[in-house]
Parts: sequence; C-alpha cells; structure tokens
Amino acid sequence: MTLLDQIRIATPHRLETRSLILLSLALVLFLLPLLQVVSDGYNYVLHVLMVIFMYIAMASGWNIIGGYAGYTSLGHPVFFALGAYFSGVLLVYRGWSPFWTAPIAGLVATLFGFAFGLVALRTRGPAFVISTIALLLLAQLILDNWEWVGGSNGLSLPMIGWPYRFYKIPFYYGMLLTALLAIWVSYRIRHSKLGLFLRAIAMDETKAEVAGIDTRMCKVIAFAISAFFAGVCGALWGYQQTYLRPTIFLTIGAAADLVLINLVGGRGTVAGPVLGAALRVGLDELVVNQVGSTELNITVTGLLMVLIVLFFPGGIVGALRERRHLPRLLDWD
Amino acid sequence: MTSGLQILILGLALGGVYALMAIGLSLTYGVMRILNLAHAAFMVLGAYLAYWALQILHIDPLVSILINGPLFFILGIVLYRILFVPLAGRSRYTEATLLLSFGLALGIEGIMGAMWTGIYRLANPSYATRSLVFGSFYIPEGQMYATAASLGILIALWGFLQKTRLGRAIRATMQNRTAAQIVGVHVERISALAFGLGMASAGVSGSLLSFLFPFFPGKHWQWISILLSLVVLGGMGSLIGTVVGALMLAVASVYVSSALGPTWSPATFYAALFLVLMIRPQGLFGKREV
Amino acid sequence: AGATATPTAAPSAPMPAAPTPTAPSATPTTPPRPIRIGLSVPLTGDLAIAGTKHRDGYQLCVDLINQKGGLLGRPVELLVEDNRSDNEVTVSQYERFINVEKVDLLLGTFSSRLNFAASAVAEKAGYVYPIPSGGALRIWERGFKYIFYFQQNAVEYIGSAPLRALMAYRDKGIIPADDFPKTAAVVHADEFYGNAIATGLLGGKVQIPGTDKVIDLAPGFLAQAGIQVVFTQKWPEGFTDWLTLANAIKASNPDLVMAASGSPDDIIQLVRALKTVGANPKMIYTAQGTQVEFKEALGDAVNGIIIHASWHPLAPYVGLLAGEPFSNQDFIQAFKAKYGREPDEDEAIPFAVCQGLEQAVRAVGSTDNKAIRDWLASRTKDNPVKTIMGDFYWDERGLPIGRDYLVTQWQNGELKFVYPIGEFEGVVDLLWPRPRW
Amino acid sequence: MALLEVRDLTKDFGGLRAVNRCSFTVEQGSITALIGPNGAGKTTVFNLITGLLRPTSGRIYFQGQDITAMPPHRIARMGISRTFQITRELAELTVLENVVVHAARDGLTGLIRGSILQHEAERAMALLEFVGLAAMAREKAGKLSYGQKKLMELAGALMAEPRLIMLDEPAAGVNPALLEEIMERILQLNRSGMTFLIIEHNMDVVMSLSHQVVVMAHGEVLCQGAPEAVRQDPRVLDAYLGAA
Amino acid sequence: MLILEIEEVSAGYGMGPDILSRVSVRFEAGLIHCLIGPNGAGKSTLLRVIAGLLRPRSGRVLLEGKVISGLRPDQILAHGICLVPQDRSLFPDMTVRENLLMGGYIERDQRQVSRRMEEVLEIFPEVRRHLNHRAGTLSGGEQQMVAIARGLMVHPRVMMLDEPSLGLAPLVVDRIFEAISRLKTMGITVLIVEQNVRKGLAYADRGYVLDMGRLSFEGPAREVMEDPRLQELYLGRMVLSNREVQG
Ligand SMILES: Nc1ncnc2c1ncn2[C@@H]1O[C@H](COP(=O)(O)OP(=O)(O)OP(=O)(O)O)[C@@H](O)[C@H]1O
Ligand SMILES: Nc1ncnc2c1ncn2[C@@H]1O[C@H](COP(=O)(O)OP(=O)(O)OP(=O)(O)O)[C@@H](O)[C@H]1O
Ligand SMILES: [Mg+2]
Ligand SMILES: [Mg+2]
Repeated sequence: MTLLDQIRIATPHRLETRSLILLSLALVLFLLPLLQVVSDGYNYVLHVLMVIFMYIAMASGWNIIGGYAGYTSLGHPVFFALGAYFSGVLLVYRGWSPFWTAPIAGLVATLFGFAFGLVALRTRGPAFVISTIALLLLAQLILDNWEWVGGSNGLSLPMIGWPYRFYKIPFYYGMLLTALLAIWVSYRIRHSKLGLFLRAIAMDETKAEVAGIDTRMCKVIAFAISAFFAGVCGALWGYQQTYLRPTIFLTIGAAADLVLINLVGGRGTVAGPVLGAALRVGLDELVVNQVGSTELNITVTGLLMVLIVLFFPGGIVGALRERRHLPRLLDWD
Repeated sequence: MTSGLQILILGLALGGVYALMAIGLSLTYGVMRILNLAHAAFMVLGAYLAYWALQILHIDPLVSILINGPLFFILGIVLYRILFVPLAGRSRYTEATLLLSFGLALGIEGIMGAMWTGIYRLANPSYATRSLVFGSFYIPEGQMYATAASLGILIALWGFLQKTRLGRAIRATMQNRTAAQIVGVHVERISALAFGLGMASAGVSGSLLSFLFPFFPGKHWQWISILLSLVVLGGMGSLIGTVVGALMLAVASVYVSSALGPTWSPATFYAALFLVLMIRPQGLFGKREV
Repeated sequence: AGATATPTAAPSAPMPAAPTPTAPSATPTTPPRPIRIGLSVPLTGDLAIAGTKHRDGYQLCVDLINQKGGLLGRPVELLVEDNRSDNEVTVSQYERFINVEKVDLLLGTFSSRLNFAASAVAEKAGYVYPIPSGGALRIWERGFKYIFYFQQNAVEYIGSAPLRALMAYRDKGIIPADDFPKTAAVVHADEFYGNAIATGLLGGKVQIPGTDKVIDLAPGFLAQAGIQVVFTQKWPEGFTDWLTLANAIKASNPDLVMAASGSPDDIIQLVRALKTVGANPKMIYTAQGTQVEFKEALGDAVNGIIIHASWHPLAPYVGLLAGEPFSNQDFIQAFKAKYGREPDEDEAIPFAVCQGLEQAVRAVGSTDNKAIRDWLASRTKDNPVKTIMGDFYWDERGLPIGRDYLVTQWQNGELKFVYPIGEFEGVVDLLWPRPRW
Repeated sequence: MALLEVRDLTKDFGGLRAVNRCSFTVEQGSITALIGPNGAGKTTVFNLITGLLRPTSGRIYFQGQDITAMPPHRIARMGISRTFQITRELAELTVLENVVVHAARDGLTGLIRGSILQHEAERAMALLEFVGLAAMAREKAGKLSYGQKKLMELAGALMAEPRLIMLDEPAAGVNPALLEEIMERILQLNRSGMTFLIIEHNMDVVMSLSHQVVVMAHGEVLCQGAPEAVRQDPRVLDAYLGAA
Repeated sequence: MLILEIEEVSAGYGMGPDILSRVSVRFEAGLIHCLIGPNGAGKSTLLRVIAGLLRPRSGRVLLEGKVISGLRPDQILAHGICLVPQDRSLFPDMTVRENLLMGGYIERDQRQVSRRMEEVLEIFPEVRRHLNHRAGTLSGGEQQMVAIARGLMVHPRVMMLDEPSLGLAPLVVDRIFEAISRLKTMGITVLIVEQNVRKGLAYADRGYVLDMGRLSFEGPAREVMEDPRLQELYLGRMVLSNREVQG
C-alpha cells in the first residue's frame, strides 16, 4: 500500500480477503506436521518446507539491508555461522538445546552485526560488498584455526533425541516461526519511516543525510536486524545438520544465494524474498529430482537466470507490478 | 632462509599474472559498469582452448594467446549484442549485469563440464616448470612470460583509452551514455568494443592460466573472488589501480606466507582490503563518489 | 550373458531361496518389485571428479548383479542423484530416498565431508550406510551402529604405509642404510583429509567433538621411523602462491617431502612448484595422484613419486558377486567392457562397497536393514566379506580390521606397485632415490 | 543575535580556493540573497553550511551554536533545510515519498514509533498541491521534468518545517507563472517567521524578495547591503550584472 | 525554406501515457526559434524526439524532406542536428578539455577541432582556467557553459539548446544570446527552449508555446510576446517587475 492510499482510505479494512487467504495459508503450514504424526512418509516434505522457511527468513532479513537500503551484503553467512557455532558450542559443552538458545544466537548475531556495521557501513557501493566478502573470509580463517570449536575439521553435535519419525517436526516449527517473524518485521519496516529512510539511502545517501536522516544509524540498525534472522537460522540449521564446519557455512555461494533469491523474487519488496526462496528451493529440488543429474543442470539454471534478468528485471514481483499484473495477494508493499 | 629479494621476485611474478587476469574485469566495470562475474569462467574456457591447442595441435600456450585474443574479442562482441544491449538504460544496471553474468558463468561452467568433464587439466609446456637462475636467485619462467604479457597488454590498453579518439569515446560512454549519444558516439558499437576487449583479455589470461594453475570447470568461482578483491583494492574501474593492487597484494601475501605460513596469506589479503576500505573506501586509485 | 529382462530364480545361489514379499518368478506378467538403492553422489562441484567415478563403479556392480539374475530374485535399481558437492543437498537427498522413495538400501557417497552429515541421517533412520571414502576418525568415533568402511583404515593411519614401505626397502637393501631419510617436510591442505594424515605423521591428538574422547597418535609415524621433521606447514583452501611454499621447503632441505591434500590439483601445483624452484628431495610422497590426469599434468616430474593406494590393478584378490567368485581382474575386464577405459581406485572402491552390501543382502535373504547390519557387524577374519579389494571385517566402530594400505610409485610414466613387497605378482622394486629434475 | 553567522569561511579544493575568508550573517526573519558570478563559490558555501563539505578554516554558527563540524543530518535537524542546484531526486521513490522523507526530525524514537503518520502524508500532499505536482504524487520521481524536479525539491525543503531554508537557484527552469506563486509563498512563509537564504541569478527575483544581498566573487564577499544599493554598486555591475 | 518538420508526432516514456500528442511544428532554415511553455509541457521531450533519444510512437520528423525519425542519435547528429540537453550531460570524470574534444567527436580533422576549441573558449573565457579540471567538480553555471561550449564544437545545420540560460549569471546570459545570434549569421538554424521568456523571445524570430503536450499557438516572436494568451496563461504579472510585492 502506498502512502497515498493511507491518505485516501481512512482506515484500512482489517480483515480483507488477502489477509484471510494468507492467514489460512499460515494455518495450513502450522497443521502440516500432523500428516507425519498420522502417517509416516512426510519427513521429506517437511524437510523441504523447512529449508524454504529458512531461506525465507534469511532472505527477508537480508532484504532489509540489501533490498531496502541497497547495501548488498555478502557477509550474511558469517551471522549464519555465528548462530550455528554459538548454539552448537553451548550444546556440545553445556548440553543446552539450540531450540531455546537460537533466539540468543540471533541476538549475538545482531550485536555482532551492529558492531561490524558501525565500521563497514562507512563504505558504500562495491567497497561495502567487498568488505563483507572480507568479513566472510576472515571469519572462515578464524574458525578454521580455532581448535576449541573444531578448527577446520569442524564440530559435530549430538543428534536430537527424538525418534526418527518425528525429529523433523521441531526444526520445522522453529524455521516456520522464524520465517513468519522475518516476514512480519520486513513488512513493518517497509511500512515504517525507517523503511522509507532506508529506501532513500538506497537512492541517494547524501540527499538523505541532508534531509535530516541519520543515515549511518539507519543502516547499522537495518544491518543488525537482518543479522538476527541469519543467526537464528544458523542455530537451528547447525543442530539439524549435526555438523558444523567453516567451509559449509562460509562460502561466497551461500552468500550469493541470498542475493539471487532477492533479485529473482524482487529486491526491496516484502513478497520478493518469500517468492524467491520458495522458487529457489522448490525448483532446485525439482530439477535435481526430476531432470536427473548432468552437468547441463548448471547450464539450465544459468540460462534461467539470464532469462529472468532479460525479461523480468526487478524480479518477479517488480516485473508483475510494472505490467500491473501483480495480484493483490502478493502486493505487500 | 629464503632472502627477501627472492620473495619479492616470486611475489611480483605472481602479481603480474593476477594483474592481467583482473584487467579485463576492471575495464568492463570501468567502461561499462558491467560487473562481469563470468570473466573467470571465460578465462577457464580460454584455458581449455589453449590446453587442447597444445595437446592436439601442438600449439604452445604462449602462441595460442594470438588465437584466443581475437577469438574472445569476437565472442565478447556477439555476447554483448545479444545479452547486454537489452539491459542498457536499466535503473540498477550494474546489478542486472552482475546477475546476468552470474547466469552466464553458470551456463559456461555447465557446458564446459559436459564437454570436458570435471577433471582438472594443466598444460605442460617445457618452460612451465623451468626457472631462470641468476646466482642464488631464480625467476620462474612461466610467471615471467605471463607478467611480461600482462604489462605489455596493460600499457597498450592504457594508451588506447587515454590517447585515442576511440578510447576517449569508450570512457565517455561509460560516464554518460546519453551524453555520448548526443555527441555522436554509436554507443552500442563502442560498448561492444570495450566488452570485446575485456573478453579478449580473459582469453589471453586463459592461455596463461592453462599452464600456470590447474583448472576445471568449477574452478572459476575461486578465481573470480580473488580477482574481484584485487579490483576493489585498486579502485573499481581504475586500470592502474588494478595492476598496483595486484602486485602489492601478491607481494604482501607472499611475504606473510613465508613469514607466518600460508594459512595466513589470504588473511593479509583481507586485512589489507579492510584497512584500505576503512581509510580510502573508494580503493587505492578509485575516485570518490559524492 | 544372462537375459537381464527376465530375472529367473537366482542361479546357483548358495543361499536358500529367499522369502520375498512379492510373488516370485512364476508370473512373468508381474515382474518382481525391484530392490531400490539410493545413492547421492557429487557429479558436479568440487568433488565431481571422484564422485562421477564412484557412480560408475557402483553402476557397474549393479549392472553385473542384474546380468546375473538380480538379487533375491529381484532386479536391482540404482537411484542416482547429484548432490553438487553440497552438504545440504546431500542430506536432503538421503532424506528423500528414505522418506519419499522409500528405498530398500543406501550406498555411501564420496568424501568425509559429505558422509559425515549423510551418515547421521542414515543412522537415525536405521539404514545400513556402507562408506567408500571418508575415513577420518571422527566419523567413526561417534558410536554409530550402521556405518561400515570399505578402505584399509582411518585416514589418520594412512601415513604409516609409505614409511613402512621405505623401511622395508631399507631392510631389503634397496635403500642404503645411511641414505635412509633423516629429515622430512610435512605439508598439507588445511582440510579434513590433509589434517588427518598430518596428525598421524606428526603425532597429534584427535578430539572427538561432543564426547570426552581423545585419541592420541603420539609420537607420530615419522618419529617412530626415526625421521626428524624439519618443516611443517599447512595451506588453506584456494591457496595460490605455491612457489613460496616450495621455496620454504627447499630452504629446509629435507630428504623426504610428504604432502597431503584431498584435492589432486593442490598436489600437482606443489610438485610443479618444487620442480620450478629446484627443490630435489630424495623422495616425495603424496596422498593423491594415482590418476592418469596427474601424470598428464606433471609430465616427467611424476617419476619417483610414491602414493599410497587402496587398490591396485595387479592385486589378485578374489571377491564374490552374485554368489560366484569374482576377481579383481574380472572387475577390470568388466569395467573396460562397459566404459572403454582402465578403472582406477575411485571406481574400484565403490564396486567393493556394492559387493559387500550385496553379499549381506543375499546372506540375510531380505532387505531388512537391521538384519543386514547385524550380519555385517558379525563378520570375522575367517568369515569375511569378500571383495575385489580383499577381505573385510570390522571392529565395533565400523573400521576394517587387519588391513594395510598399498604403496605405489610412478616409474617411467607408469604407476607401479611397490609395497607390500612380494605380496603379489607385479610388485616391482622401489626406485630410490627418485630421479632429480 | 543573527540566526546564521558565517565567519572567515575558507574552502580549498586541491590548489583551488573556492571560498576565501567569507563572512556574512543572516538575520532571523530575513530573506538574504546570495549572488555572484558563476563559480564564485556560492554553492560551496551552501555545502559548507549544511555539512556536506568540511571547511578548510572558519566557523559557522547557527542560533549561536557552532555547527562547523556537525554531520549533515544533525544540522538538518537543528532546523536548516536546503535544495540542490542540480536536483537530487530519489528517482525510484514516488514524488510523495520524496517529500515525506524530509519529515526526519524526530530521530530514533520516530523510527521505532514506526509507520508514517497520516498528518505527515497529508501535509506533503498539500505541499505538492501547492507546487502543482499533486497529480504526479504517485509517479516515480525519476519521471519528472527538470522544472518539476526543482519544484519537488522545494516542497521537500518546506516539509521539514525548518527555521532556515536555503534555496539554490529556486527560479532556474521554473516557469514564470509558477515562479510568481512561489515567490508569494516565500514571502508569506517569511512573514510567518521563516528565514531564507537564497542563491539566485534571476535579478527580478532577487530584487523583489530580498532584504539583504550578499555578493560573492572569486570566493570572497564582494559587498553586501540592501538590494537597491547593491544593484548600483559599480563593482557588482562590473563583475556580475554587466553594464545594463 | 523549411528545414525541419515535425509531423503529427506522439511520444511518451516507457509504458506511460503520451507526453506529446500529435504535435506538428515546422522550423525554417536560418532562423532562431524559441519554444516556451510551463514545466512538464513536453518541451524537452520534443527536443529529445528530434535528436533521436526518444522514438516517437507515431508521426515523423523530417529534415529537408527526408525522414530522420527512427535513426540513432549519432546518425541524426551526422545529419547535422545537435542538441545541448537541459541536464547538461557532461562526462563528469573527464577533464573539461576532454569534454570539449568529445564535442568534436564526429569531426575527424583534428586541426579543425582545435580551432573550434579556441573559438568556443573565446565565448566562455571562464572555462579556460578549468580546462584540466574534472568536469564534475565545476559549479553549476560553469557546467552549463561547458555543455553549451561542447555543443558549439560542431557546426551543425540545426542547433537545439534546452534552456541555455539555466543557472548562468546575467552577464553570461547576454553573452550566450550573442553567440546564438552569431550562429544565425552563420546560417545555422537554432531551436531554443527558454523559461527566460523575455530574453528568449527577444532574440528569436519565431515563438512557439507548448502546453500539455500540444502546440497551443505560434507566431513571430514579437507577436507571441505580446499575445494576451501568453500573458494570462503563462507569464503572470511578475515579469513586469513589480517592486511593490516586497511590501
Ligand atoms: N568538489 C570540488 N572539487 C574541486 N573544485 C570544486 C569542487 N566543488 C566546487 N569546485 C570549484 O569551486 C568553485 C566554486 O564553485 P561553486 O559551485 O561554489 O560556484 P557557484 O558560486 O555556486 O557557481 P554557480 O553560480 O555557477 O552555481 C568552482 O570554480 C568549482 O570549479
Ligand atoms: N524519463 C522520463 N520518464 C517518464 N516520464 C518523463 C520522463 N521525462 C519526462 N517525463 C514526463 O514528461 C513530461 C514532459 O517532460 P519534459 O521534460 O518534456 O518537460 P519540459 O516541458 O521540458 O519541462 P521543464 O520546463 O520543466 O523542463 C513530464 O510530465 C514528465 O513527467
Ligand atoms: Mg552554484
Ligand atoms: Mg525541459
């Protein structure tokens, strides 16, 4: 909804159809694990959905700094790893369950994001991008050589004690909640002054500064918030992988994934990362499982991307909006 | 112990190779604001061509530079016409090119994998493992040739861009496309030319890569990260900066590597990067945007 | 050869006819339900080379089983998926095999890294998970019950093999006693495989994360062999300035250079750099490099290098396949017939894994994973699993007992088998010292 | 006490001294015009006052407080807003959003409070109405014509409800009829207590609006005084107006 | 004699509405034409269409009877139509000298280019001391001078100037209009857009008033200036120097 609508429509309808549909979708997702309880065989479905939720949470979080404020961060895997290691170490050395240390891991990531942001967000454009790459690689170097957390050999975690049939379910709910929180936060920010300021920063930072916006604070806050979700996801993901290793988390590829999801879905929009994440994971599973495995998979993925860029600039949401075909259901901006 | 001078020689030799590899990347960004993530993929493609030229036709990689250069130049022009022309005038142009070339890189990687499998290759001309020995010092021949080629190409490029009418048109197009059109520049042709040059340098680097470092289709990701850091350190789009950045970083990392161990040599890299970005966010030779 | 389309009762199967859930061969219109085996391998990405070879080795074995009438009267179907060398994808694919495809059996994937996470999924689901490659101790010390290793021993112990070989040649007089290496440089990649080998050589401790267990490998195989370590260094992934490293090695002037990395291209770069800087140790051992491509990339520089191996074409082991004897040479022939090239270790090992699983299924008479596990776990020296790599029986961790690595050496551009001495025909004498470059 | 005081301001760019020991004051409630030849250093003075550039030497006081080293956003929040000579629109944001952005005075608490207030949006709409851009409120700012962008900037500067508004050539490229309305609006705002500092080359505008004129040339203050007096000053005629 | 004809041209940006709707104008060779109109009327858009920067959706542009709409901007320049755009469009990271050289890009004779450079520097002596400075660091007015100077580096048949007086000191404005008159004496057809209506029309031969994407009226410059429609619609009272406003 644009600012204008806020003026025109006195009070937005609280329970319009769109909200109803989205709410029922959320409800369905909440009830889905019942399937696995009733009859075995849905663990894979839950697993795939869980991965989608994870990407939704991380990509939506990333979008706050990378989309709204236009600061492309390739350093988010660091927060992911930070969360994973924080909860992982507590699990290994203290036996504390990541399910309740995950939010703390998120806060730790936030704190770290804040500190790093204070320094790195002084740079702009490509320089910022590279400073986040530097962060990524430095973090990898440190973890690789820090024996207490397993060094480059990694840290293996005890498995969750649940029976195999049900062991996905807690992870599923953990990721689902994180994803919903991320979407909500992203939505709130998009519609707040902070969101407006961040988008102004993305366009012309000097102008924003002169308009009276404390651009540095806005950026750092946005960066810290976006780190939170990566941290929580890392904590949960590490636990379900049972194995933490620097090179699994800290890759440029993992960072590029977040960027791609946003670009494909529609950077700077609320729905973009959600769509992008679902597509990324969904298509991936489909291609790997249906098309079979050849080197040409990569080529197909590449081609697909080229086509998206050529014909859907602004991502799916952006392109649809441009053509005025964006369904109200997906117009969360 | 190895002397400091020997380490310096090794560092410069490595840096010269890096520089050549990164020049094209810097050029396409500097001139067209295209961040070509497929640059290293084309380099690897060039390496394959040079490798097969040696294996099948017995053409020395240093000679295949003369084939790869023009070939990739033409390839670049064709690609530019097909892929990048439609992007012109997009609001987030650089980003679009980044994504597009990411896709392109994947595409090439897949095709290379399908054609030549994922097995690593390395051409083995006689000079690849030879050194020129001067008393107690030695200069690795392969790297030396590569560095020489790199400097030659750089000087030619720089002269072309600064001193010729066409070169000026390339720079003008980079800075303001509409303005270039207004003064009569056929911007699409000029951009294609610049992109072609960047690609030609990728092809040439490929020839050198083929005998200096083992390669396989997926290897280009590693290269592109290294090259990107160099380019940023030197200042995005600054050719001189790229070369100086490459030489400095290579030397620094080689020093650290021999003093503290190879584990920390990438750390120098990033520490230097961090430092530079904090002090001069625009890179060593970059211009500050207000 | 047998007709693959009509799996009649397994010919000359030594086991009693197995009780299968579906109707046996009597009704040709409804062929028996195939036994489906899930395999996720890296066909793309940084592990693609070995991954592809693993797939080929597995596939050959499955094809041969089907040619011989299948398993338990049922055809065998290998479901292969490409995990792109990605942990996350690997886990999700094994999840999918277990949950969606509901496969009968699983086969292990390539590399410690991928197997570490995947084995946890299989363990959790109660699936037998035989592992072709992934010997780091920490995989085996987690107390898992369903994993079985099909190489000689944990990676940490690999380094002892080349040293034993050298000592054997000293004893044999090929290496003059006073020429026996006194100093060594140990260099390795900072990754799972490289670290593990170095730990064994240098005598480190392996802490098994999540437990209090510490395995102490002191004083290290080099010290045991009386060789002094004069230089040790590790390199990070994506390392490029090899000349500097080679330079430093040269400066320390060791008799023996031992280099370990999971990726052969690291080793290639290192060897080339050693040649370029003119470092001439008496012997070079590398933990990778039995492949033809290795020789191609190094040219003459390859000569003299010794490499440990799990498998060698000349080793005259006789295994079992479809209940019939099936020798290493049979394997090589069948492989050449199918793929038109010589097999190497990365193809032979998975073949052996598949052989082992097949023997277990045949013995148990069903695809009940619990029963298969128990059968495998109860193998002994006299009653082992028999494969083209020799006999296997395991300790309670799933690591093989009583097996030693082979040692090979490149001589005149050919990979020769040099150790254990006199064990098989075709073992030639070690070339000592390696030719200077 | 003067609202704004610039004291001995100097700014060097490499070897080029763009502003040279420049001093002047802007009285509370006045309209001050800053004129001078092209390249005299007027825009640079604006950039120095608003914190976009750091002076080589000299001080700037606003309401008696030294604001010389402050970051731009804090200066803005103290009540100084400005327009740019070469417009800087937030191209991908809508015109309305471009104006609302200037309601940024309430700092962090405002951010946490969250959503954009209805009255702010309404006020922005009213300002757009005034500059004749209401119909384009929903359009992306990048689509505006040159003059329209200038008008949008003006609306933005007014949005901040500042004490001091600094306009860099508000008349350039604006059509005469609208210009007249704008001038009337400026006078009206001025009467209600707002202070203006205006750079302008259009002498009609300067003469009809300003109480005080500061003339700059070569980075220095050439002379200052009442409009009429300045207009007659031979130095000004010579350097700037031409013998009319 | 007619040199440039705009026939029923409609144009717009992207998928947006028509900005120009069926505009027809004719320009005569050797005269100065002044286009005026409110902000957003479509004046710059019209110049962009003529210069080939924007393709018309319908209608044609003819130069001496030959259709030029649909050609690329560089081709149109080669036909002799030159535009100095409103946003200056300099090359910010190139020096002023290089900017001027780029102005002579289509001229292959380098001596000719240097001679022109001397000529334009005489019109704008204040630019001379900035020759080796980056164009992006110049003041607004100086940039405007460079933009015009760059346009003058070619001697086209039709010169289009989009608000040449923008941001310039009164002294310089006079000089620019002098220069424009000189162009006329050289036989160059001039097309200017101006908000400085009085000055523009004073120097022009013909005036054109554009409003809401349509040509509302045209005529000899003097008549247009005095036309009551212009007074009412567009100029307001202000221009008649009303000192009393100050109060
Ligand atoms: N960032 C900069 N780097 C170098 N020189 C600069 C920079 N900014 C301004 N200058 C120089 O300082 C001088 C004054 O510029 P300024 O923009 O202040 O002039 P101005 O009085 O606003 O002129 P105009 O009326 O043309 O807008 C100019 O000569 C310009 O070239
Ligand atoms: N790039 C663009 N994209 C979309 N719309 C545009 C673009 N440029 C101009 N417009 C629209 O076209 C209309 C006419 O613009 P134009 O620039 O031709 O006006 P103008 O008459 O030159 O006005 P001014 O006197 O302010 O320069 C305006 O309403 C503007 O919103
Ligand atoms: Mg100015
Ligand atoms: Mg205009």
